[in-house]
Amino acid sequence: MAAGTSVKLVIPSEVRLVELVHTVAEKLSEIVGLDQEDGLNAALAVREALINAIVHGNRSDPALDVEVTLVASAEGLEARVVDRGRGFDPGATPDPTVGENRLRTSGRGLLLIRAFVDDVKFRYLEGRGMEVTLIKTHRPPRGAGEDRSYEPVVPRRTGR
Amino acid sequence: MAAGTSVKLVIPSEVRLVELVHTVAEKLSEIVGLDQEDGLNAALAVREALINAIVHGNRSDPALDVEVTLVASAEGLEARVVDRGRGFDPGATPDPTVGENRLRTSGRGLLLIRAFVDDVKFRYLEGRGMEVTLIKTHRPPRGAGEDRSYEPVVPRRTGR
Amino acid sequence: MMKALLRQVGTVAVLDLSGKITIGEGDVVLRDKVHELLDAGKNQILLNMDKVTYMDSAGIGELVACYKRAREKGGTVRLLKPSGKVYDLLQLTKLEEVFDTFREEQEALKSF
Amino acid sequence: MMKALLRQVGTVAVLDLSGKITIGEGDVVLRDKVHELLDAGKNQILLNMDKVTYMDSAGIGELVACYKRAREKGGTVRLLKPSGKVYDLLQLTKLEEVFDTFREEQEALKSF
Ligand SMILES: Nc1ncnc2c1ncn2[C@@H]1O[C@H](COP(=O)(O)OP(=O)(O)O)[C@@H](O)[C@H]1O
Ligand SMILES: Nc1ncnc2c1ncn2[C@@H]1O[C@H](COP(=O)(O)OP(=O)(O)O)[C@@H](O)[C@H]1O
Repeated sequence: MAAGTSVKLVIPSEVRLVELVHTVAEKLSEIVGLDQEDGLNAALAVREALINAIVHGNRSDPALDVEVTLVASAEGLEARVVDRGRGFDPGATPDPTVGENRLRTSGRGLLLIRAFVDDVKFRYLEGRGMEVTLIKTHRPPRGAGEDRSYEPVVPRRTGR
Repeated sequence: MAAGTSVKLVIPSEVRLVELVHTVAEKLSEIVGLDQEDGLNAALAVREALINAIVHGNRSDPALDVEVTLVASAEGLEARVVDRGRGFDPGATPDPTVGENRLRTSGRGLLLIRAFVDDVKFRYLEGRGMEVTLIKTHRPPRGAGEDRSYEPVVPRRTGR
Repeated sequence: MMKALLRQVGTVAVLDLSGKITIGEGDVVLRDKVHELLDAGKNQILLNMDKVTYMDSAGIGELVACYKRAREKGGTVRLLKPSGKVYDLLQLTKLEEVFDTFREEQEALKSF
Repeated sequence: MMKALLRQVGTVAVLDLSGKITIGEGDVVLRDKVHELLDAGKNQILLNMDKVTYMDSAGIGELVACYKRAREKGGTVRLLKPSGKVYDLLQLTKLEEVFDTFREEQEALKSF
Protein backbone atom coordinates (compact mmCIF):
# COMPACT_ATOMS: atom_id res chain seq x y z
CA MET A 1 0.00 0.00 0.00
CA ALA A 2 1.30 3.47 -0.85
CA ALA A 3 2.72 5.79 1.81
CA GLY A 4 0.08 7.57 3.80
CA THR A 5 -0.67 9.11 7.15
CA SER A 6 0.77 6.76 9.72
CA VAL A 7 -0.47 6.82 13.31
CA LYS A 8 1.38 4.64 15.78
CA LEU A 9 -0.02 3.61 19.15
CA VAL A 10 1.98 1.81 21.80
CA ILE A 11 -0.03 0.44 24.71
CA PRO A 12 0.52 -1.91 27.63
CA SER A 13 -1.32 -5.23 27.49
CA GLU A 14 -4.54 -4.10 29.16
CA VAL A 15 -7.90 -5.09 27.75
CA ARG A 16 -9.49 -1.83 28.97
CA LEU A 17 -7.46 -0.01 26.30
CA VAL A 18 -9.00 -1.96 23.42
CA GLU A 19 -11.91 0.46 23.14
CA LEU A 20 -9.55 3.37 22.72
CA VAL A 21 -7.69 1.76 19.83
CA HIS A 22 -10.99 0.73 18.25
CA THR A 23 -12.06 4.38 18.34
CA VAL A 24 -8.82 5.55 16.73
CA ALA A 25 -9.18 2.93 13.98
CA GLU A 26 -12.76 4.03 13.34
CA LYS A 27 -11.83 7.72 13.20
CA LEU A 28 -8.96 7.03 10.80
CA SER A 29 -11.26 4.94 8.62
CA GLU A 30 -13.53 7.96 8.44
CA ILE A 31 -10.56 10.17 7.53
CA VAL A 32 -9.55 7.87 4.66
CA GLY A 33 -13.14 7.93 3.45
CA LEU A 34 -14.28 4.40 4.20
CA ASP A 35 -18.04 4.34 4.65
CA GLN A 36 -19.50 3.71 8.08
CA GLU A 37 -19.95 -0.03 7.64
CA ASP A 38 -16.46 -0.57 6.27
CA GLY A 39 -15.04 1.64 9.01
CA LEU A 40 -16.74 -0.45 11.68
CA ASN A 41 -15.55 -3.64 10.00
CA ALA A 42 -11.97 -2.39 9.87
CA ALA A 43 -12.14 -1.31 13.50
CA LEU A 44 -13.61 -4.66 14.55
CA ALA A 45 -10.78 -6.49 12.80
CA VAL A 46 -8.18 -4.27 14.48
CA ARG A 47 -9.96 -4.88 17.80
CA GLU A 48 -9.74 -8.68 17.38
CA ALA A 49 -6.09 -8.61 16.36
CA LEU A 50 -5.35 -6.38 19.33
CA ILE A 51 -7.21 -8.60 21.79
CA ASN A 52 -5.23 -11.59 20.49
CA ALA A 53 -1.95 -9.69 20.82
CA ILE A 54 -2.80 -8.73 24.41
CA VAL A 55 -4.31 -12.01 25.56
CA HIS A 56 -2.45 -14.68 23.59
CA GLY A 57 0.71 -12.90 22.46
CA ASN A 58 1.52 -11.04 25.66
CA ARG A 59 -0.53 -13.20 28.05
CA SER A 60 -2.09 -10.04 29.50
CA ASP A 61 1.21 -8.97 31.05
CA PRO A 62 0.90 -5.17 31.32
CA ALA A 63 4.70 -4.91 31.30
CA LEU A 64 4.64 -6.08 27.66
CA ASP A 65 3.49 -3.61 25.04
CA VAL A 66 1.52 -3.93 21.84
CA GLU A 67 2.32 -1.67 18.94
CA VAL A 68 -0.49 -0.76 16.59
CA THR A 69 0.36 1.14 13.44
CA LEU A 70 -2.51 2.49 11.39
CA VAL A 71 -1.73 3.78 7.92
CA ALA A 72 -4.37 5.85 6.22
CA SER A 73 -3.86 6.24 2.48
CA ALA A 74 -5.78 6.82 -0.72
CA GLU A 75 -6.30 3.06 -1.04
CA GLY A 76 -7.77 2.59 2.40
CA LEU A 77 -6.56 1.60 5.83
CA GLU A 78 -3.69 -0.69 6.74
CA ALA A 79 -3.19 -1.85 10.33
CA ARG A 80 -0.20 -3.64 11.81
CA VAL A 81 -0.45 -5.15 15.27
CA VAL A 82 2.78 -6.38 16.84
CA ASP A 83 3.06 -8.17 20.18
CA ARG A 84 5.94 -9.59 22.25
CA GLY A 85 4.84 -13.20 22.14
CA ARG A 86 6.06 -16.45 20.69
CA GLY A 87 3.85 -16.36 17.64
CA PHE A 88 1.46 -19.02 16.37
CA ASP A 89 0.39 -20.85 13.26
CA PRO A 90 -2.80 -19.21 12.01
CA GLY A 91 -3.47 -22.17 9.72
CA ALA A 92 -3.64 -24.56 12.64
CA THR A 93 -6.63 -23.09 14.49
CA PRO A 94 -9.88 -25.06 14.41
CA ASP A 95 -12.78 -23.83 12.27
CA PRO A 96 -15.28 -22.38 14.78
CA THR A 97 -18.21 -22.71 12.38
CA VAL A 98 -18.43 -26.50 12.23
CA GLY A 99 -20.14 -29.03 14.52
CA GLU A 100 -19.46 -28.80 18.21
CA ASN A 101 -16.95 -25.98 17.65
CA ARG A 102 -19.93 -23.70 17.27
CA LEU A 103 -20.58 -24.19 20.97
CA ARG A 104 -17.10 -23.15 22.08
CA THR A 105 -16.94 -19.88 23.97
CA SER A 106 -13.81 -18.72 22.13
CA GLY A 107 -11.95 -19.23 18.88
CA ARG A 108 -13.79 -16.80 16.60
CA GLY A 109 -11.32 -13.90 16.45
CA LEU A 110 -9.44 -14.97 13.34
CA LEU A 111 -12.71 -15.75 11.59
CA LEU A 112 -13.92 -12.20 12.26
CA ILE A 113 -10.62 -10.67 11.20
CA ARG A 114 -10.61 -12.55 7.90
CA ALA A 115 -14.23 -11.65 7.31
CA PHE A 116 -13.95 -7.94 7.99
CA VAL A 117 -10.88 -6.89 6.04
CA ASP A 118 -9.72 -7.58 2.50
CA ASP A 119 -6.35 -9.05 3.31
CA VAL A 120 -4.59 -10.43 6.40
CA LYS A 121 -0.92 -11.28 6.72
CA PHE A 122 0.75 -13.10 9.60
CA ARG A 123 4.47 -12.84 10.15
CA TYR A 124 6.66 -13.79 13.05
CA LEU A 125 9.33 -11.17 13.74
CA GLU A 126 12.33 -13.01 15.19
CA GLY A 127 13.18 -11.68 18.64
CA ARG A 128 10.17 -9.39 18.61
CA GLY A 129 6.81 -11.09 18.37
CA MET A 130 3.90 -11.74 16.08
CA GLU A 131 2.93 -9.18 13.47
CA VAL A 132 -0.59 -9.26 12.06
CA THR A 133 -1.24 -6.94 9.13
CA LEU A 134 -4.78 -6.06 8.09
CA ILE A 135 -5.69 -4.30 4.87
CA LYS A 136 -9.02 -2.68 4.24
CA THR A 137 -9.42 -1.14 0.80
CA HIS A 138 -12.15 1.12 -0.50
CA ARG A 139 -15.09 -0.77 -1.91
CA PRO A 140 -15.76 -0.45 -5.62
CA PRO A 141 -18.65 1.95 -6.07
CA ARG A 142 -22.07 0.43 -5.28
CA GLY A 143 -24.02 -1.19 -8.05
CA ALA A 144 -21.52 -3.46 -9.76
CA GLY A 145 -22.12 -6.70 -7.94
CA GLU A 146 -22.77 -5.40 -4.39
CA ASP A 147 -19.94 -7.37 -2.92
CA ARG A 148 -20.20 -7.45 0.84
CA SER A 149 -16.61 -7.56 1.96
CA TYR A 150 -16.89 -10.72 4.01
CA GLU A 151 -18.71 -12.85 1.48
CA PRO A 152 -15.69 -14.84 0.31
CA VAL A 153 -15.17 -16.35 3.77
CA VAL A 154 -18.76 -17.14 4.66
CA PRO A 155 -19.07 -20.81 3.78
CA ARG A 156 -22.33 -22.04 2.30
CA ARG A 157 -25.17 -22.61 4.71
CA THR A 158 -25.14 -26.29 5.60
CA GLY A 159 -28.24 -26.61 7.76
CA ARG A 160 -28.34 -27.89 11.28
CA MET B 1 3.88 11.10 39.01
CA ALA B 2 3.89 7.39 39.79
CA ALA B 3 4.13 4.74 37.07
CA GLY B 4 0.85 4.07 35.36
CA THR B 5 -0.71 2.98 32.12
CA SER B 6 1.26 4.66 29.37
CA VAL B 7 -0.21 5.13 25.91
CA LYS B 8 2.06 6.52 23.24
CA LEU B 9 0.85 8.05 19.99
CA VAL B 10 3.14 9.02 17.14
CA ILE B 11 1.52 11.09 14.41
CA PRO B 12 2.66 13.12 11.42
CA SER B 13 2.18 16.88 11.66
CA GLU B 14 -1.36 17.05 10.31
CA VAL B 15 -3.99 19.19 11.98
CA ARG B 16 -6.75 16.77 10.96
CA LEU B 17 -5.31 14.27 13.46
CA VAL B 18 -5.76 16.61 16.43
CA GLU B 19 -9.32 15.43 17.02
CA LEU B 20 -8.19 11.84 17.27
CA VAL B 21 -5.60 12.59 19.96
CA HIS B 22 -8.15 14.76 21.79
CA THR B 23 -10.48 11.76 21.87
CA VAL B 24 -7.78 9.44 23.21
CA ALA B 25 -6.91 11.96 25.94
CA GLU B 26 -10.56 12.26 26.90
CA LYS B 27 -11.05 8.47 27.04
CA LEU B 28 -7.94 8.01 29.15
CA SER B 29 -9.11 10.77 31.49
CA GLU B 30 -12.29 8.79 31.92
CA ILE B 31 -10.30 5.62 32.60
CA VAL B 32 -8.27 7.34 35.35
CA GLY B 33 -11.50 8.59 36.84
CA LEU B 34 -11.32 12.30 36.13
CA ASP B 35 -14.83 13.75 36.04
CA GLN B 36 -16.24 14.93 32.73
CA GLU B 37 -15.24 18.57 33.14
CA ASP B 38 -11.69 17.76 34.19
CA GLY B 39 -11.43 15.24 31.37
CA LEU B 40 -12.47 17.85 28.82
CA ASN B 41 -10.04 20.35 30.35
CA ALA B 42 -7.18 17.86 30.20
CA ALA B 43 -8.05 16.97 26.61
CA LEU B 44 -8.27 20.66 25.63
CA ALA B 45 -4.81 21.29 27.10
CA VAL B 46 -3.38 18.29 25.23
CA ARG B 47 -5.09 19.58 22.08
CA GLU B 48 -3.46 23.02 22.41
CA ALA B 49 -0.01 21.59 23.12
CA LEU B 50 -0.40 19.30 20.11
CA ILE B 51 -1.53 22.10 17.79
CA ASN B 52 1.52 24.12 18.88
CA ALA B 53 3.82 21.15 18.28
CA ILE B 54 2.37 20.63 14.80
CA VAL B 55 2.08 24.26 13.72
CA HIS B 56 4.95 26.02 15.48
CA GLY B 57 7.33 23.19 16.37
CA ASN B 58 7.11 21.21 13.14
CA ARG B 59 5.80 24.02 10.91
CA SER B 60 3.06 21.68 9.66
CA ASP B 61 5.60 19.50 7.84
CA PRO B 62 3.89 16.08 7.64
CA ALA B 63 7.31 14.44 7.35
CA LEU B 64 8.00 15.47 10.95
CA ASP B 65 6.25 13.56 13.70
CA VAL B 66 4.83 14.55 17.06
CA GLU B 67 5.00 12.08 19.91
CA VAL B 68 2.26 12.24 22.51
CA THR B 69 2.62 10.10 25.62
CA LEU B 70 -0.35 9.88 27.93
CA VAL B 71 0.21 8.33 31.33
CA ALA B 72 -2.85 7.34 33.31
CA SER B 73 -2.19 6.73 36.99
CA ALA B 74 -3.92 6.86 40.34
CA GLU B 75 -2.98 10.53 40.66
CA GLY B 76 -4.47 11.57 37.35
CA LEU B 77 -3.29 12.10 33.80
CA GLU B 78 0.14 13.18 32.61
CA ALA B 79 0.71 14.13 28.98
CA ARG B 80 4.00 14.72 27.20
CA VAL B 81 4.03 16.29 23.75
CA VAL B 82 7.34 16.26 21.88
CA ASP B 83 7.96 17.89 18.51
CA ARG B 84 10.95 18.16 16.16
CA GLY B 85 11.28 21.92 16.31
CA ARG B 86 13.73 24.50 17.59
CA GLY B 87 11.93 25.18 20.84
CA PHE B 88 10.82 28.52 22.26
CA ASP B 89 10.76 30.55 25.43
CA PRO B 90 7.31 30.17 27.00
CA GLY B 91 7.98 33.12 29.29
CA ALA B 92 8.45 35.47 26.36
CA THR B 93 4.99 35.24 24.80
CA PRO B 94 2.69 38.26 25.13
CA ASP B 95 -0.27 38.13 27.53
CA PRO B 96 -3.33 37.75 25.28
CA THR B 97 -5.70 39.09 27.93
CA VAL B 98 -4.50 42.70 28.03
CA GLY B 99 -5.37 45.72 25.88
CA GLU B 100 -5.14 45.32 22.13
CA ASN B 101 -3.81 41.76 22.51
CA ARG B 102 -7.37 40.72 23.19
CA LEU B 103 -8.12 41.48 19.54
CA ARG B 104 -5.37 39.27 18.16
CA THR B 105 -6.59 36.20 16.32
CA SER B 106 -3.97 33.93 17.89
CA GLY B 107 -1.77 33.68 20.97
CA ARG B 108 -4.16 32.04 23.43
CA GLY B 109 -2.92 28.44 23.39
CA LEU B 110 -0.51 28.68 26.32
CA LEU B 111 -3.11 30.58 28.35
CA LEU B 112 -5.58 27.74 27.84
CA ILE B 113 -2.99 25.09 28.62
CA ARG B 114 -2.01 26.75 31.88
CA ALA B 115 -5.64 27.25 32.82
CA PHE B 116 -6.80 23.71 32.16
CA VAL B 117 -4.17 21.57 33.84
CA ASP B 118 -2.54 21.75 37.24
CA ASP B 119 1.05 21.88 36.13
CA VAL B 120 2.92 22.57 32.88
CA LYS B 121 6.60 22.02 32.22
CA PHE B 122 8.55 23.13 29.18
CA ARG B 123 11.85 21.55 28.31
CA TYR B 124 13.99 21.67 25.20
CA LEU B 125 15.43 18.28 24.33
CA GLU B 126 18.75 18.90 22.58
CA GLY B 127 18.76 17.41 19.09
CA ARG B 128 15.13 16.37 19.42
CA GLY B 129 12.66 19.21 19.95
CA MET B 130 10.39 20.84 22.46
CA GLU B 131 8.79 18.77 25.18
CA VAL B 132 5.69 20.10 26.90
CA THR B 133 4.49 18.13 29.91
CA LEU B 134 0.99 18.60 31.29
CA ILE B 135 -0.22 17.24 34.59
CA LYS B 136 -3.85 16.95 35.55
CA THR B 137 -4.49 15.61 39.02
CA HIS B 138 -7.73 14.47 40.58
CA ARG B 139 -9.62 17.29 42.24
CA PRO B 140 -10.07 17.14 45.97
CA PRO B 141 -13.58 15.91 46.69
CA ARG B 142 -16.29 18.53 46.20
CA GLY B 143 -17.28 20.69 49.12
CA ALA B 144 -14.03 21.94 50.54
CA GLY B 145 -13.60 25.20 48.68
CA GLU B 146 -14.94 24.21 45.24
CA ASP B 147 -11.70 25.04 43.49
CA ARG B 148 -12.21 25.27 39.77
CA SER B 149 -8.93 24.14 38.37
CA TYR B 150 -8.24 27.25 36.32
CA GLU B 151 -9.03 29.83 38.95
CA PRO B 152 -5.44 30.65 39.84
CA VAL B 153 -4.70 31.97 36.37
CA VAL B 154 -7.85 33.98 35.75
CA PRO B 155 -6.78 37.52 36.63
CA ARG B 156 -9.28 39.79 38.33
CA ARG B 157 -11.84 41.42 36.09
CA THR B 158 -10.51 44.83 35.12
CA GLY B 159 -13.41 46.30 33.19
CA ARG B 160 -13.24 47.56 29.65
CA MET C 1 -21.78 0.67 28.13
CA MET C 2 -24.34 -1.98 27.24
CA LYS C 3 -27.64 -1.82 29.09
CA ALA C 4 -29.83 -4.80 29.94
CA LEU C 5 -33.38 -4.22 31.15
CA LEU C 6 -35.45 -7.12 32.44
CA ARG C 7 -39.12 -7.75 31.65
CA GLN C 8 -40.81 -10.89 32.94
CA VAL C 9 -43.51 -12.03 30.50
CA GLY C 10 -45.24 -15.11 31.86
CA THR C 11 -42.53 -17.72 32.31
CA VAL C 12 -40.10 -15.95 30.00
CA ALA C 13 -37.43 -13.51 31.18
CA VAL C 14 -36.94 -10.98 28.41
CA LEU C 15 -33.70 -8.98 28.52
CA ASP C 16 -33.85 -5.85 26.38
CA LEU C 17 -30.22 -5.26 25.49
CA SER C 18 -28.88 -2.05 24.04
CA GLY C 19 -25.38 -0.97 23.06
CA LYS C 20 -22.49 -3.20 22.13
CA ILE C 21 -21.49 -6.55 23.60
CA THR C 22 -17.72 -6.27 23.80
CA ILE C 23 -14.79 -7.45 25.87
CA GLY C 24 -14.62 -6.24 29.47
CA GLU C 25 -17.86 -4.25 29.16
CA GLY C 26 -21.01 -5.60 27.55
CA ASP C 27 -19.93 -9.21 27.93
CA VAL C 28 -19.62 -8.72 31.69
CA VAL C 29 -23.06 -7.12 31.94
CA LEU C 30 -24.58 -9.97 29.93
CA ARG C 31 -22.86 -12.63 32.03
CA ASP C 32 -23.94 -11.02 35.30
CA LYS C 33 -27.55 -10.53 34.23
CA VAL C 34 -27.95 -14.06 32.96
CA HIS C 35 -26.25 -15.46 36.07
CA GLU C 36 -28.75 -13.54 38.20
CA LEU C 37 -31.65 -14.96 36.24
CA LEU C 38 -30.39 -18.55 36.41
CA ASP C 39 -29.64 -18.21 40.13
CA ALA C 40 -33.25 -17.07 40.59
CA GLY C 41 -34.42 -20.19 38.76
CA LYS C 42 -35.42 -18.29 35.63
CA ASN C 43 -33.98 -20.32 32.79
CA GLN C 44 -36.32 -19.44 29.92
CA ILE C 45 -34.49 -16.44 28.56
CA LEU C 46 -35.17 -14.28 25.53
CA LEU C 47 -32.47 -11.81 24.59
CA ASN C 48 -33.86 -8.87 22.66
CA MET C 49 -30.98 -7.95 20.32
CA ASP C 50 -32.87 -5.24 18.46
CA LYS C 51 -30.79 -2.41 19.92
CA VAL C 52 -27.45 -4.20 20.05
CA THR C 53 -25.15 -2.38 17.63
CA TYR C 54 -22.35 -4.94 17.43
CA MET C 55 -20.43 -7.64 19.26
CA ASP C 56 -16.81 -8.70 19.26
CA SER C 57 -15.57 -12.29 19.61
CA ALA C 58 -15.62 -11.99 23.41
CA GLY C 59 -19.24 -10.84 23.32
CA ILE C 60 -20.18 -13.65 20.95
CA GLY C 61 -18.38 -16.11 23.23
CA GLU C 62 -20.39 -14.85 26.19
CA LEU C 63 -23.62 -15.31 24.25
CA VAL C 64 -22.67 -18.96 23.72
CA ALA C 65 -21.65 -19.31 27.37
CA CYS C 66 -25.08 -18.03 28.46
CA TYR C 67 -26.78 -20.48 26.11
CA LYS C 68 -24.80 -23.39 27.52
CA ARG C 69 -25.42 -22.39 31.13
CA ALA C 70 -29.17 -22.11 30.56
CA ARG C 71 -29.21 -25.51 28.85
CA GLU C 72 -27.38 -27.08 31.78
CA LYS C 73 -30.18 -25.83 34.02
CA GLY C 74 -32.79 -27.33 31.72
CA GLY C 75 -33.70 -24.00 30.14
CA THR C 76 -32.61 -22.15 27.04
CA VAL C 77 -31.61 -18.79 25.58
CA ARG C 78 -33.34 -17.58 22.44
CA LEU C 79 -32.76 -14.46 20.38
CA LEU C 80 -35.20 -11.76 19.31
CA LYS C 81 -34.59 -9.43 16.36
CA PRO C 82 -30.86 -9.65 15.74
CA SER C 83 -30.26 -7.10 12.99
CA GLY C 84 -27.56 -5.31 11.04
CA LYS C 85 -24.08 -6.20 12.24
CA VAL C 86 -25.38 -8.60 14.90
CA TYR C 87 -27.28 -10.59 12.29
CA ASP C 88 -24.21 -10.67 10.05
CA LEU C 89 -22.10 -11.96 12.93
CA LEU C 90 -24.54 -14.75 13.80
CA GLN C 91 -24.52 -15.80 10.18
CA LEU C 92 -20.76 -15.60 9.83
CA THR C 93 -20.14 -17.67 12.96
CA LYS C 94 -22.97 -20.10 12.09
CA LEU C 95 -24.55 -19.41 15.45
CA GLU C 96 -27.82 -18.84 13.66
CA GLU C 97 -27.82 -22.64 13.48
CA VAL C 98 -27.45 -22.87 17.26
CA PHE C 99 -29.78 -20.17 18.50
CA ASP C 100 -33.50 -20.16 17.84
CA THR C 101 -34.05 -16.72 16.48
CA PHE C 102 -37.26 -14.73 16.05
CA ARG C 103 -38.39 -11.59 14.23
CA GLU C 104 -41.57 -11.16 16.32
CA GLU C 105 -41.76 -11.01 20.10
CA GLN C 106 -45.14 -12.78 20.29
CA GLU C 107 -43.84 -15.67 18.27
CA ALA C 108 -40.71 -15.85 20.38
CA LEU C 109 -42.70 -15.90 23.63
CA LYS C 110 -44.98 -18.65 22.34
CA SER C 111 -41.98 -20.83 21.47
CA PHE C 112 -41.00 -21.41 25.10
CA MET D 1 -18.97 18.94 12.93
CA MET D 2 -20.28 22.32 13.99
CA LYS D 3 -23.55 23.42 12.42
CA ALA D 4 -24.58 26.99 11.73
CA LEU D 5 -28.17 27.78 10.84
CA LEU D 6 -29.17 31.26 9.69
CA ARG D 7 -32.25 33.17 10.79
CA GLN D 8 -32.79 36.73 9.62
CA VAL D 9 -34.65 38.74 12.28
CA GLY D 10 -35.26 42.28 11.02
CA THR D 11 -31.82 43.72 10.30
CA VAL D 12 -30.02 41.15 12.40
CA ALA D 13 -28.54 37.92 11.03
CA VAL D 14 -28.78 35.33 13.79
CA LEU D 15 -26.52 32.29 13.42
CA ASP D 16 -27.61 29.39 15.61
CA LEU D 17 -24.38 27.50 16.18
CA SER D 18 -24.19 23.98 17.56
CA GLY D 19 -21.26 21.69 18.24
CA LYS D 20 -17.68 22.69 18.88
CA ILE D 21 -15.65 25.47 17.27
CA THR D 22 -12.28 23.83 16.76
CA ILE D 23 -9.33 23.88 14.41
CA GLY D 24 -9.93 22.75 10.85
CA GLU D 25 -13.63 22.10 11.45
CA GLY D 26 -15.91 24.47 13.34
CA ASP D 27 -13.63 27.44 12.79
CA VAL D 28 -13.84 26.94 9.03
CA VAL D 29 -17.63 26.71 9.11
CA LEU D 30 -17.83 29.89 11.20
CA ARG D 31 -15.44 31.77 8.92
CA ASP D 32 -17.31 30.73 5.78
CA LYS D 33 -20.75 31.57 7.17
CA VAL D 34 -19.72 35.00 8.42
CA HIS D 35 -17.89 35.71 5.16
CA GLU D 36 -21.09 34.88 3.29
CA LEU D 37 -23.09 37.23 5.47
CA LEU D 38 -20.63 40.10 5.13
CA ASP D 39 -20.39 39.58 1.37
CA ALA D 40 -24.19 39.87 1.24
CA GLY D 41 -23.99 43.16 3.12
CA LYS D 42 -25.30 41.71 6.36
CA ASN D 43 -22.98 43.01 9.03
CA GLN D 44 -25.23 43.01 12.12
CA ILE D 45 -24.52 39.52 13.33
CA LEU D 46 -25.68 37.71 16.45
CA LEU D 47 -23.99 34.39 17.18
CA ASN D 48 -26.19 32.12 19.28
CA MET D 49 -23.66 30.18 21.36
CA ASP D 50 -26.23 28.30 23.42
CA LYS D 51 -25.46 24.94 21.82
CA VAL D 52 -21.73 25.39 21.37
CA THR D 53 -20.06 22.81 23.61
CA TYR D 54 -16.52 24.17 23.54
CA MET D 55 -13.90 26.02 21.51
CA ASP D 56 -10.15 25.66 21.15
CA SER D 57 -7.72 28.55 20.64
CA ALA D 58 -8.21 28.36 16.87
CA GLY D 59 -11.98 28.62 17.31
CA ILE D 60 -11.62 31.53 19.70
CA GLY D 61 -9.25 33.20 17.23
CA GLU D 62 -11.83 32.82 14.48
CA LEU D 63 -14.48 34.41 16.70
CA VAL D 64 -12.22 37.44 17.09
CA ALA D 65 -11.47 37.46 13.35
CA CYS D 66 -15.20 37.55 12.59
CA TYR D 67 -15.67 40.40 15.04
CA LYS D 68 -12.91 42.41 13.42
CA ARG D 69 -14.16 41.76 9.90
CA ALA D 70 -17.68 42.88 10.80
CA ARG D 71 -16.33 46.03 12.47
CA GLU D 72 -14.31 46.87 9.36
CA LYS D 73 -17.55 46.78 7.39
CA GLY D 74 -19.25 49.08 9.87
CA GLY D 75 -21.15 46.29 11.60
CA THR D 76 -20.55 44.09 14.60
CA VAL D 77 -20.74 40.58 16.02
CA ARG D 78 -22.51 40.02 19.32
CA LEU D 79 -22.93 36.87 21.37
CA LEU D 80 -26.06 35.24 22.69
CA LYS D 81 -26.10 32.79 25.61
CA PRO D 82 -22.52 31.63 25.91
CA SER D 83 -22.66 28.99 28.60
CA GLY D 84 -20.63 26.30 30.35
CA LYS D 85 -17.21 25.87 28.82
CA VAL D 86 -17.75 28.62 26.26
CA TYR D 87 -18.56 31.13 28.97
CA ASP D 88 -15.49 30.04 30.96
CA LEU D 89 -13.31 30.51 27.87
CA LEU D 90 -14.63 34.02 27.19
CA GLN D 91 -13.90 34.93 30.78
CA LEU D 92 -10.46 33.35 30.80
CA THR D 93 -9.41 35.10 27.59
CA LYS D 94 -11.06 38.39 28.67
CA LEU D 95 -13.06 38.39 25.47
CA GLU D 96 -16.15 39.02 27.56
CA GLU D 97 -14.74 42.57 27.66
CA VAL D 98 -14.63 42.70 23.87
CA PHE D 99 -17.91 41.07 22.88
CA ASP D 100 -21.30 42.41 23.86
CA THR D 101 -22.94 39.38 25.33
CA PHE D 102 -26.61 38.68 26.08
CA ARG D 103 -28.63 36.16 28.03
CA GLU D 104 -31.91 36.96 26.23
CA GLU D 105 -32.48 36.96 22.49
CA GLN D 106 -34.99 39.84 22.57
CA GLU D 107 -32.57 42.02 24.44
CA ALA D 108 -29.76 41.09 22.07
CA LEU D 109 -31.88 41.90 19.00
CA LYS D 110 -32.88 45.30 20.44
CA SER D 111 -29.23 46.19 21.02
CA PHE D 112 -28.43 46.45 17.31
N1 LIG E 1 -1.09 -12.85 18.64
C1 LIG E 1 -1.18 -14.16 18.95
N2 LIG E 1 -0.17 -14.77 19.60
C2 LIG E 1 -0.24 -16.09 19.92
N3 LIG E 1 -1.29 -16.87 19.62
C3 LIG E 1 -2.33 -16.30 18.97
C4 LIG E 1 -2.34 -14.94 18.61
N4 LIG E 1 -3.51 -14.68 17.96
C5 LIG E 1 -4.19 -15.85 17.94
N5 LIG E 1 -3.49 -16.84 18.55
C6 LIG E 1 -3.91 -18.26 18.69
O1 LIG E 1 -4.92 -18.53 17.77
C7 LIG E 1 -6.07 -19.03 18.43
C8 LIG E 1 -7.34 -18.57 17.74
O2 LIG E 1 -7.49 -17.20 17.88
P1 LIG E 1 -8.90 -16.54 17.68
O3 LIG E 1 -9.52 -17.08 16.46
O4 LIG E 1 -8.72 -15.07 17.72
O5 LIG E 1 -9.78 -17.03 18.90
P2 LIG E 1 -9.62 -16.79 20.47
O6 LIG E 1 -8.72 -15.62 20.64
O7 LIG E 1 -11.00 -16.53 20.95
O8 LIG E 1 -9.03 -18.06 21.00
C9 LIG E 1 -5.94 -18.53 19.85
O9 LIG E 1 -6.62 -19.34 20.78
C10 LIG E 1 -4.45 -18.57 20.06
O10 LIG E 1 -4.02 -19.87 20.40
N1 LIG F 1 5.98 23.74 20.34
C1 LIG F 1 6.34 25.01 20.02
N2 LIG F 1 7.44 25.22 19.26
C2 LIG F 1 7.83 26.46 18.94
N3 LIG F 1 7.17 27.56 19.31
C3 LIG F 1 6.06 27.43 20.06
C4 LIG F 1 5.58 26.15 20.45
N4 LIG F 1 4.48 26.33 21.21
C5 LIG F 1 4.27 27.66 21.26
N5 LIG F 1 5.22 28.34 20.58
C6 LIG F 1 5.36 29.81 20.45
O1 LIG F 1 4.58 30.42 21.44
C7 LIG F 1 3.65 31.32 20.87
C8 LIG F 1 2.38 31.35 21.70
O2 LIG F 1 1.71 30.14 21.59
P1 LIG F 1 0.18 30.04 21.92
O3 LIG F 1 -0.09 30.76 23.18
O4 LIG F 1 -0.19 28.61 21.89
O5 LIG F 1 -0.57 30.84 20.78
P2 LIG F 1 -0.63 30.59 19.19
O6 LIG F 1 -0.23 29.18 18.96
O7 LIG F 1 -2.05 30.87 18.84
O8 LIG F 1 0.34 31.57 18.58
C9 LIG F 1 3.47 30.83 19.46
O9 LIG F 1 3.05 31.85 18.58
C10 LIG F 1 4.85 30.31 19.12
O10 LIG F 1 5.68 31.37 18.71
